[in-house]
Amino acid sequence: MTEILGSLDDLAARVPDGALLALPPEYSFVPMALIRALIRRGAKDLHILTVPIGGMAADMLIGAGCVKRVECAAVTLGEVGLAPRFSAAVEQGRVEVIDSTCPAVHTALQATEKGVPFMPLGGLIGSDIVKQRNDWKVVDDPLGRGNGKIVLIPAIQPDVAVIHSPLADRDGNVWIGRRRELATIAHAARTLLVTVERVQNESLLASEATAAGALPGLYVSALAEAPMGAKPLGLVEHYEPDHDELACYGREARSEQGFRAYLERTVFAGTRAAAE
Amino acid sequence: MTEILGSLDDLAARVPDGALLALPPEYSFVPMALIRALIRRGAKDLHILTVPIGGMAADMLIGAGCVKRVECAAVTLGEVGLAPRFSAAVEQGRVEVIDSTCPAVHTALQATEKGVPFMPLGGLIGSDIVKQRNDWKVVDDPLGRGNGKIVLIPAIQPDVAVIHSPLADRDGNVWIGRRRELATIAHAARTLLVTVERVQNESLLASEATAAGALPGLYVSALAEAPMGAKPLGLVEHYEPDHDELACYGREARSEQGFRAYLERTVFAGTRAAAE
Amino acid sequence: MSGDADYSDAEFLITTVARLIETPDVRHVAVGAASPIPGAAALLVRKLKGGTPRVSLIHGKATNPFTDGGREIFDCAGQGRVDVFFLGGVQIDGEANINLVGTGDYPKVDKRFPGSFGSAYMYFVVPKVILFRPEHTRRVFVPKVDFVSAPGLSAPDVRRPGGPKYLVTELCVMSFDAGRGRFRLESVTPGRTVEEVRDNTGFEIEIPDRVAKTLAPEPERLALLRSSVGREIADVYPGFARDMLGVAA
Amino acid sequence: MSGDADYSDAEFLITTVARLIETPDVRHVAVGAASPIPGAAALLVRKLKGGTPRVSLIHGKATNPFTDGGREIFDCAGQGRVDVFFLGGVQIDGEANINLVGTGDYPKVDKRFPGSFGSAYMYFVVPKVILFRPEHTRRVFVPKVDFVSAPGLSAPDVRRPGGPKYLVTELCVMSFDAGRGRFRLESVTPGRTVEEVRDNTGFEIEIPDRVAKTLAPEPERLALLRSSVGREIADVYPGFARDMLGVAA
Repeated sequence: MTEILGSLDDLAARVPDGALLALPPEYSFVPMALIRALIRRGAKDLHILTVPIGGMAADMLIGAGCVKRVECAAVTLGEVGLAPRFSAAVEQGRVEVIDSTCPAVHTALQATEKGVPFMPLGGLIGSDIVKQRNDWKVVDDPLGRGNGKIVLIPAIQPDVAVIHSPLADRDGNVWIGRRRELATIAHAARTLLVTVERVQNESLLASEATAAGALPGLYVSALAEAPMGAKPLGLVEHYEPDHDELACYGREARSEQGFRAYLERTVFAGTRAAAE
Repeated sequence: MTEILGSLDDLAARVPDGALLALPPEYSFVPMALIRALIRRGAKDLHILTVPIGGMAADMLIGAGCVKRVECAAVTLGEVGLAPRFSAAVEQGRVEVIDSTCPAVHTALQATEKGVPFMPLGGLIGSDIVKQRNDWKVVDDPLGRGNGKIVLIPAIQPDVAVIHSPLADRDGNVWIGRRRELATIAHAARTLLVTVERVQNESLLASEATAAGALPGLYVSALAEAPMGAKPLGLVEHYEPDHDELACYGREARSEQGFRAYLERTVFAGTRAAAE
Repeated sequence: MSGDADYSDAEFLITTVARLIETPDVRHVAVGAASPIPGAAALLVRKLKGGTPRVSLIHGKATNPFTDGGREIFDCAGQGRVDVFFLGGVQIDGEANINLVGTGDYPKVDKRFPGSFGSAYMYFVVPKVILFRPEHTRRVFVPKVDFVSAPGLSAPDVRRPGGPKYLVTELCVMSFDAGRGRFRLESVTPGRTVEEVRDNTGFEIEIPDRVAKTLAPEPERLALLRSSVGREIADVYPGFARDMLGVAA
Repeated sequence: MSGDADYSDAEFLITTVARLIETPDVRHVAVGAASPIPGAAALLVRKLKGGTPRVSLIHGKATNPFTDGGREIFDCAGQGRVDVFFLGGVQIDGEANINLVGTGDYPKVDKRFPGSFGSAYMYFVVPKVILFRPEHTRRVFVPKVDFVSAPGLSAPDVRRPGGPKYLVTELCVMSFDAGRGRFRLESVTPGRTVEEVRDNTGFEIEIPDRVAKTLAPEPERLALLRSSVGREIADVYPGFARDMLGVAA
């Protein structure tokens, strides 16, 4: 059964050091408050999988020294520009990057979702990504029907995945709407931790209208309320991204010193104040 | 762009003789009125793919002589009992059966959805289904990691798929709710024909709540209104299955003669009367 | 089988199946279409245990948790998230092969049944598959099935975390030992005999020297079946609940 | 590039890209994240043609038709349902290889960029990929990219229904011929020269004897960009619409 926890810190405590942690993309229910809690708890040696693109969450975790390795199709702040802590850490060799491409990340999770050791994916061949990935395998058409070469992508099973949603119910069912990559992440991960704007009493499975956008509690290990928990990113139909704050991060995080000041203000002091 | 047609017969005319026709399972938005229109137009030599289980729709098409071959995980009338026209046609060798199993049908459509020539699936090995399928292939772990043998299921691309939904909008977006096998069918099929209880003006994509359960018009070739179009089957939250009518079908269709009388009453005369 | 007992055959089978479900490792029981007795047994266990295990009846409403379409139950099982599932068979043989397709020389069958459904997959991936087939005759329990919808045993190079664990019929409960590749008689329905089981089974089974009687339904459980659990069952199987448990939807 | 022309650089690029999109076989144009000029060009074509082709801006609201999550655009393209897509590159070479990862000796890069996104897939499956990279310098257009995010050419035993068809920069429009494996100069931006193109390109290109000037934006299209199409763009790229087209969200 899904546990409903009292605090973000309780939730953050469920992400062990060294875990393979899956993060949703910037536009999709990103649990920023939980990311800040993870940084506060001093998480270490995380292996991050961005599904498929990382943003501010990945950049902050990397900058805060929580990350050993990142597998990604890209890490970017989007309109704001490059992800500065990611770029710096890669250039200085402080984080290992495993380059991927968007559909390969989806495919690797779909393989785990389906309980198979791999799935094939078209394209890719001739990309240096394939050359660097000795876990991927290029094979001749295994059906022997003249379909040519194809890449087999091994399954990836995240130890933990984290998302922020507008709404859950007391049975642990969580609204994901049309962000169905979150369903695949949930199906594939060993543990799913969820923060939500609010928990309602009525079951999301009580009507077909809400069931259509619900992830069953079956896949939800624990959840906690975190109002405004995606800020400064947006949450569709709930709040817009705080563009000024994002630009401010993009600017300050260009230097190690600026990033430290940003963390101090928004992760440590900021949250301690908010918690009082 | 999705065409909005005036009649079921216009829609039925879009299913060519000989087509590979995908049908949704009994509990999932079955377009019974369109099936009756197909029988009225005298469709011939259809290859039916039941996704993954066929029911009254498949049984009626088979009984009416529209079907040359059926690929299925099962065909059954559920609580009512065996599918009588299916069983009779198979026993008399009048229809070719390609036996499958539920997840293999889903997998074959997912492969087409993903644009790959095959997908692997666990289990299966040792089943006589595999022995009979010379399109499926059992291979040693192609990753070479000691995962053992696995079955590769080739992609299936239906020529046409048909569904009945409660609701569409003028852009051709169609409500499928949590019946996401319909999304996979739609993504995989060359042509998707949809009947709906009603067409509304407001776009289903206008809010996240309805978008979560919507199939984009991108995949919808043509649609037509058909109120009560799933009857005598049910449509979740709209009407219950007509159990008496289903039992009546199960009884009458046990004999060729009874089935003919049932068709005459419900497909030919019945609809001619309703159209007046 | 009930004779003048104060419970019906259905109630007896439900409580028998329930006992096989309720081990501590079981977190999630899934039940396929048209399976009222296994479904009722799972709901009964959930009620007795205060909400654990989860029970998913794929054609239920309140009891159907799936929102990813028809493939979710298979994906879910493939992920190792389904601990118990039920299968039947037109024919079942001594190696626990099941046939759901038809009798005779496939593909020219004499009698065609619906088909294999998801058995060829679920039988491999669910750790505790309970075979449920009330009719205990040599027509069903044959030396060798005419068509293997799903095999009871697999070679070592085939990944198989799951498989058959029990067989429940109107006459008895058997366990299946994959290592030895055969069924073992565990208990016999009150009023029936080991000889009846042997006479009506078309394959060899292991029969211990002393065979227990299958327990009669516990009164507390009977009461639940006829009240709160019965109402949950009626949500999915109204006809069954009315006719077999005397509970209205 | 506009000088004293009555249109902006952005408007010039939008109408240039629009002309490359609008062939009769194009039913569906998809545009990735952070691509306001290609997005605007696609919306302009849709407006001009009365609703065809479909335009999917993956981060748009009204213009984002996808409901199957992040993988849908890739699945959709793999199904052959996307006819036009846009890619850029930190570096692009004469075989149309693109690099979105970084410069230097991978994995020890000197400068790290975001990553390959979906390019390693979309470049293979979308029939008309338009490379869009306004900056036309030898820093971008290099003899050989340092990292191939996605290759411009493939061996015959690799299924590749798609690939690069055009390259649009501030200086020119080039076409790419997969058979000959090289770019061909199609037209030069008004006010710029063939020599400038050659001097700023680090690889050989085919230059015909006579090279046309890229057409200036058609007045009717400019008017649409500044009104109805501009408002659609502002829905997705408010900053861009405000700064480049003078249209408020």
